[in-house]
Amino acid sequence: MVDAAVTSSSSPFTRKDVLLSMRGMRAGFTTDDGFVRAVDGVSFDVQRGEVLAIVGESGSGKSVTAMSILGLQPTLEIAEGEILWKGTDLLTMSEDDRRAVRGKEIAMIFQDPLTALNPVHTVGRQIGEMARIHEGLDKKQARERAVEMLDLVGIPEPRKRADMYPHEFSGGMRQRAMIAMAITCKPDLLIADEPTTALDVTVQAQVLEVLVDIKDEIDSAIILITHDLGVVAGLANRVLVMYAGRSIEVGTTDEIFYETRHPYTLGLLASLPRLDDAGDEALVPIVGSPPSLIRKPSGCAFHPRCRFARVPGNCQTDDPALRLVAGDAHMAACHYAEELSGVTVESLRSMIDFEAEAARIDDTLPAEPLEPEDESEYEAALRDVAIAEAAAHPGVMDRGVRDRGGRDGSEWPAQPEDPRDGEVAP
Amino acid sequence: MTLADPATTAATDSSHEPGGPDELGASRPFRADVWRRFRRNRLAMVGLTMMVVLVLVAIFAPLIAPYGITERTAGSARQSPSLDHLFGTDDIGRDVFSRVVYGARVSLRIGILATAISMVIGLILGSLSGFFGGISDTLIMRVTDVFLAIPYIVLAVAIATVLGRSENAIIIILGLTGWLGIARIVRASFLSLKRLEYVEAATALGFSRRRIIARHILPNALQPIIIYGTIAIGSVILAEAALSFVGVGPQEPTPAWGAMVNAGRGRLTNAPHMLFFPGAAIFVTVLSFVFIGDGLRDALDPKLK
Amino acid sequence: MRRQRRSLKLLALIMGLSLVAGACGSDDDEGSDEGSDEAAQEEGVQGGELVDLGTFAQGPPEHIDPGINTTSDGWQVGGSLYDGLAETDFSDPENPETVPVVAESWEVNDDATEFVFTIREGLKFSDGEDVLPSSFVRGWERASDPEFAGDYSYLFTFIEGGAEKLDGEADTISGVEADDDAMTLTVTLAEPYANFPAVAGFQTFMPMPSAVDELDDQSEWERGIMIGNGPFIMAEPANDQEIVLEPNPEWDGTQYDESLELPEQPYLDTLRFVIGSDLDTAYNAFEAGEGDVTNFAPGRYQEAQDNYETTIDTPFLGAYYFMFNDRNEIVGGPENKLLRQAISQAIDREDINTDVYEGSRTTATGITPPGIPGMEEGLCDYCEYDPDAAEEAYQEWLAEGNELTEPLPIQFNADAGHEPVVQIIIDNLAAIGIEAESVSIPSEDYFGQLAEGACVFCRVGWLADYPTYDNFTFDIFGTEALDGNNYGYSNPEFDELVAEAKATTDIDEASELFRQAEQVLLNDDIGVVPINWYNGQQVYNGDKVAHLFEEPTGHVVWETVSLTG
Amino acid sequence: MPSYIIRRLLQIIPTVFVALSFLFFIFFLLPGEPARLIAGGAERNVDPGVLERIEERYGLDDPVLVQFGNYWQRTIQWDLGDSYLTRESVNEMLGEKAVASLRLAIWAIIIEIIVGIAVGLLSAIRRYSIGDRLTTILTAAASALPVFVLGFVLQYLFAVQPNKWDWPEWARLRTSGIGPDTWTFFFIPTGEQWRYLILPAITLASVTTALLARMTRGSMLEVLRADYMRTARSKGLGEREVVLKHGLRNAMLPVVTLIGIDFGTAIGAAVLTETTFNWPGLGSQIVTSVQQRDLPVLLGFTLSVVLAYALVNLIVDLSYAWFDPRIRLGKGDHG
Repeated sequence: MVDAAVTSSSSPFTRKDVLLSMRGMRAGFTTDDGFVRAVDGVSFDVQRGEVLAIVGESGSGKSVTAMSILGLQPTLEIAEGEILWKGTDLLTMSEDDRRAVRGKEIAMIFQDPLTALNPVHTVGRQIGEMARIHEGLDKKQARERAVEMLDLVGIPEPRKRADMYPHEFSGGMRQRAMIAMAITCKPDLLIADEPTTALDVTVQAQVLEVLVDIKDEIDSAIILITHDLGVVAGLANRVLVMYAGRSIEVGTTDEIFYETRHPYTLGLLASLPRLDDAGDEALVPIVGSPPSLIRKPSGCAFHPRCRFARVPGNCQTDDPALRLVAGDAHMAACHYAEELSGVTVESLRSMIDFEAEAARIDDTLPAEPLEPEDESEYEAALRDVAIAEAAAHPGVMDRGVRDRGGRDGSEWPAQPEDPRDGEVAP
Repeated sequence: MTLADPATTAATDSSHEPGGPDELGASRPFRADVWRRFRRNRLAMVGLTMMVVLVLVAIFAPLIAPYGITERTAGSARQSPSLDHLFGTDDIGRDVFSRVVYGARVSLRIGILATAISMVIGLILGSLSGFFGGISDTLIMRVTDVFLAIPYIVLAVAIATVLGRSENAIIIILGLTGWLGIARIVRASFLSLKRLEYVEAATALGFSRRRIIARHILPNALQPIIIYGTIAIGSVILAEAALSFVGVGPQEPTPAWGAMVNAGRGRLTNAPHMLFFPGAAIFVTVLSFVFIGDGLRDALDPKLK
Repeated sequence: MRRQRRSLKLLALIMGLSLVAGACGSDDDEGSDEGSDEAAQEEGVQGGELVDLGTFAQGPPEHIDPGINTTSDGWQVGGSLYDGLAETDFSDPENPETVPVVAESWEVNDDATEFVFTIREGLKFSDGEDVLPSSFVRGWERASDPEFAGDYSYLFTFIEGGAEKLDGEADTISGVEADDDAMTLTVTLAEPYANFPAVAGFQTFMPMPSAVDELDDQSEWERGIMIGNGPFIMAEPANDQEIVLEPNPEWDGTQYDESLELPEQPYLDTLRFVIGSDLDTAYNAFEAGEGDVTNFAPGRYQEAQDNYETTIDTPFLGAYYFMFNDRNEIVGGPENKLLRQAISQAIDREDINTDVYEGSRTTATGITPPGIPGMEEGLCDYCEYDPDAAEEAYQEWLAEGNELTEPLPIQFNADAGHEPVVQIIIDNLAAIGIEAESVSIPSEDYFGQLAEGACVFCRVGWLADYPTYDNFTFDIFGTEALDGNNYGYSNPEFDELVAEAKATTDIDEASELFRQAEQVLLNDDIGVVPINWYNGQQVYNGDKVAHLFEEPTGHVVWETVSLTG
Repeated sequence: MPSYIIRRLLQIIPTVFVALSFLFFIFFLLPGEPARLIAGGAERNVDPGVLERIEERYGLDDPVLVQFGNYWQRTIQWDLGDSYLTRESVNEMLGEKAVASLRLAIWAIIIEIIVGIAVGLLSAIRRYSIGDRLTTILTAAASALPVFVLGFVLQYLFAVQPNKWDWPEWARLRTSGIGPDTWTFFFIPTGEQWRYLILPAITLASVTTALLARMTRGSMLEVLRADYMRTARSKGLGEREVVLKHGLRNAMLPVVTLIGIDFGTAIGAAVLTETTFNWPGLGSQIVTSVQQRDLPVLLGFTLSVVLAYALVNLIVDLSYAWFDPRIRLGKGDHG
């Protein structure tokens, strides 16, 4: 494949002060059905102080990409590629060296703070542990540090809170605690995996704000993994869009939002509800479901769902390479990227016959594959309800039914207290 | 948020099995999926094979056993294994191999029926307790407390004194003393499942409680129960040995494995085959159930992979 | 007398009732000549400790106080702590004899109703108190106190006024009189009984020191250090782990009749009875060197013999048999004699002995075992395995218009090791066309149910309390047999012969009458199917124990036991 | 917390009451007359006069309800009566035997916890390794081998054989008995004592150890995949610390519950073990007493077992709360 070539040494990404550089990463999992190519030739750089957003649907490989940096998925098999951290390949490092990087230089903020925090230890202890591991603080000092960190992320009464357990925190507070934990050692890079997804809409903004403030405070780079372009807009400098394990469009935030060069990105944008919209403007869903990563469609992996695909044509036969399409660093992997110049979300919307679309949705939706293992009949029904809702308000569809156990693909059952599943808010 | 018409929702075809587990692969029927995963587990398949062999042995015992269970040769007591008597002979010259073969019938019957009784009692009481809570919960839990607190061997001896000693009595004894753990597990599953949204939603939609229990909670609680059950069968077969030890086991000439082990326990040094072969039969049975139970758990719960 | 006990202990015995039995005493006698060859002649040294694992291998004794004890294991201790008026001398096992011990002699009147015992002078209890005729009265009144009385208290009904005492109608037994000055004890019997001295030597009739009078509750006696007049004293109160005995300094074996050949003091310094809970564990403990003597389960006979040359298989005064209920419609009455004959002849007693008991028992040819004076072997006409004759008899019985509509129930007490025997009998009967089934009844209820008439064809075992022929006839088959021990057998002819024999003082004449009675039972009525006679099952550590002798009652004469250097 | 404990202790009362009353009435349903047993007449017939006297002495001729009332009246004053069989005071018997049982149980629990958890943990961490497979097979074997058979085998291997091989005295374990009964700090065997303790303790622990290992393994397997374990790894903790500091306590939650539920199994094992090794505890006595209808002993011993059960469950619940801060004591029932 050709992606790897794009981020060769001549790539515009390999400029000054690169912290992390992922090169030609191919990795996946062996399953009963075959090898899942979760990351299929991804390359990118992260520079000191920047915020890189990796965007995609669930199953696009964005989380796996992030996880591979810290090596947190023992079952992940890395086929090829390298991950240079300050010039050293993390993948060939000794386990001890790599452990020294974890937490101290690269820290992680997980999606669901309720399950990501250990329920049997106090929040203070879990935060302090970071300092104890990497800075050798004693118990008391560690606690002081934890209190300090909690204060920093804006948790009131940090001294009291430090002695409480995660379940005694509200969702937003938990995520703040999670952030506090991640920044304890002032890491150079923060990887935030869907940091706000599990939170109520009202809290999301607050948490993002904390994240931005912190970034300024400790001057670290951030890799923000999200499916939510709304989050990206306010936070990221640059955006990497992933689909089916590939990076399909890369550029600055403005480039991605306003000079979109890939139909998929355009689709994502069109399905995004806008708070400033009058409300009568219909949202446009991306129909169909993400492709199997075991048996990818031929040609462009996106072509079965693409409104602009030429079928039959090279979309079906040739896999488009990621290539420079505009400016000095705006790249996209579409044979017809140039033709998209000028197509905006608004114009896209006006193109669509919604009634025909609705009929099409009815046909395609039952294939929705995201249900959990032992889903009961009734839950299936509830899911159908959610899907119906989503069809009426497509903007939330991705979220409403997205990875309900989606960490590694299929974990289930969810914790009973897990709030994510039910959020089918309009 | 508008929910779909409850009637329609409820009418969703119950035969519709949810699709495959992963968002990556194609969907396929749930049962087939479990079976596929089960089949890939080597130990589970070993267990299943052993189980099938045991069941076949039980069914075809008369064809396999060279002698009858009471058939004896005078003057040939406690002979070591030979071609005539593969597992040797017992205290009065009966063929141990034949008795072990016929014993598969008795011991499997005891194991399965007693576990079934425990299951029924445990399921009913556990679900009542877990779902309704309140007084019925307190009451049922107090009762299980009482029964857990009274050493089961004491109960067993007492029941045996009333019922006499027969295979059926053993089944009843073990069934009546074995439901406590199941009731607690069911109750615990119910407590956690009850809080899941779909159950809450079903409640909100006004479904009858019986329906919710039967169609929504029980199927989900089944998994731990099935696993517990497979392990319970093994321990029931073993408990039969303990009952024999305290003198309330099945009586002669019933070729129950536990009773045979008990009869052979004083023969460790002079006729170890009397102890070894029925003991090995219990071991193989317990092991097969354990393997199957483990395999089932893994297959039903793929996140453990 | 007494049915064998103890088998009901938790784990019961694996096989058969091994040693166990109601016992009668005889302690100091010594088997210096005959006895078992293994018991060797060598005199051991004075001193040392002997650990016994067998006596209480299956659980602690219910009692060790001879006044209420009923079991042979308890008597191993009780008999070492107390000496009675008389004892049975087993030095000639064929012809045991009742000999005086604490009594110097006794006299009996002509109709065997009054006995005058003269007590030896100078004997003392371990606390220094003199043993006087009144000590016996004290012991007897105590053992017959209705508030305290144990199972064997019925023996006092042999004495005039004993029944009234037991019923609470009298405060004392009128038929007993002590004269401490003359050192005589005069006993008047309720009925003539020539063998009374054998009974008077039994454990229930031990003397007691005045210390017992100080107790509010007599059952406390055995929980403290019992004061006795026997060769041993208790080193400490009995506990649930062990009972430890030491020589009684006040005892002197040479004061007794010389024919008893007792030592001046017991050889052992310490006699330790370990209390166990399982016979196989006890045998393991023995093999592990944790003790010096033990009993073993019948199925280990061969193994023990192979590994040790020191097994003891003293023939016991006991029989293992099955009974027919004469009143039962299926098997009882003269009309079913052929069926009973068929059953008896169909049973392969030799096979039972070899397969189940590894040849450790003696195949019975009658009901009364060797060792009972007057007994003769081979009295039974139908006790030999003869399947052809059995089948013939069965066919004849059928031809008379009888039939078995249901399988013949073979009843036995559960978990005492009888299952294999019953299985063999079922197999034997099947061979001649009789269908039978095993019916096990919990030990706790078994004999009670039999006594209430439930017996059809039921297993019984009997061990003599004292070696008399009447103990094997009157007490278990007589119409008046105590507590309904006959389980339905009753024949006036038998009763008359036994009564006549009991009142006969000439031993040969009496024996002949007893044998006639036994033949009525065995051959005329076929009321009982003897299977075998018990033998002892003990093994000791030959490297350590120099001399150990087990009496036919299962009692070991501990004061004659000695160790090698 | 203290109020919770008090409330839980009060809850024991109805359990004790129902359990003992239940056994009391069961006893009267059983065939066979107690008086006959008291007379030692289990295997023979007893003179009716003797039976009458005994019935009167023990109040067995009173109506059942009167006996029931009397029983509770005495029990409330902690007067458990005398054994029908040996006429010994049940209070005294209980004192001695409960202590012996407790000592054995303590060691069995120590073995169980150390071995069971360690094996379960290793097995989970090295899943599908040879060690894991071996553990699966061994734990199945341990739960397939009757306790009494294991006991005999151990006796044979570690006591009988060493004697035959003439091993030095100290290297031979003992088959039976409690031995010198010398202990330091109540439960630490002193002097020769360990040679008596070790085999029964292992035997008693065998069944529950196997169960615990299996439970720990299953529970740990789930915990290993928990999000917070990944978080812990992301902090740069070593695998060992991740497992021990973050995994173990979480994995213990379901295991602790099991300990409470499996109390009955443990008592069953204790009955067989104590009998096999002649350990003078409650276990063997309690079955003998039900077989022999020795009501005072049966009820007295059951009372102590029920109390022990309640206590164990209280401890389980308290430790459960310690293991899992999400559990708030005093709210709702422990179940």
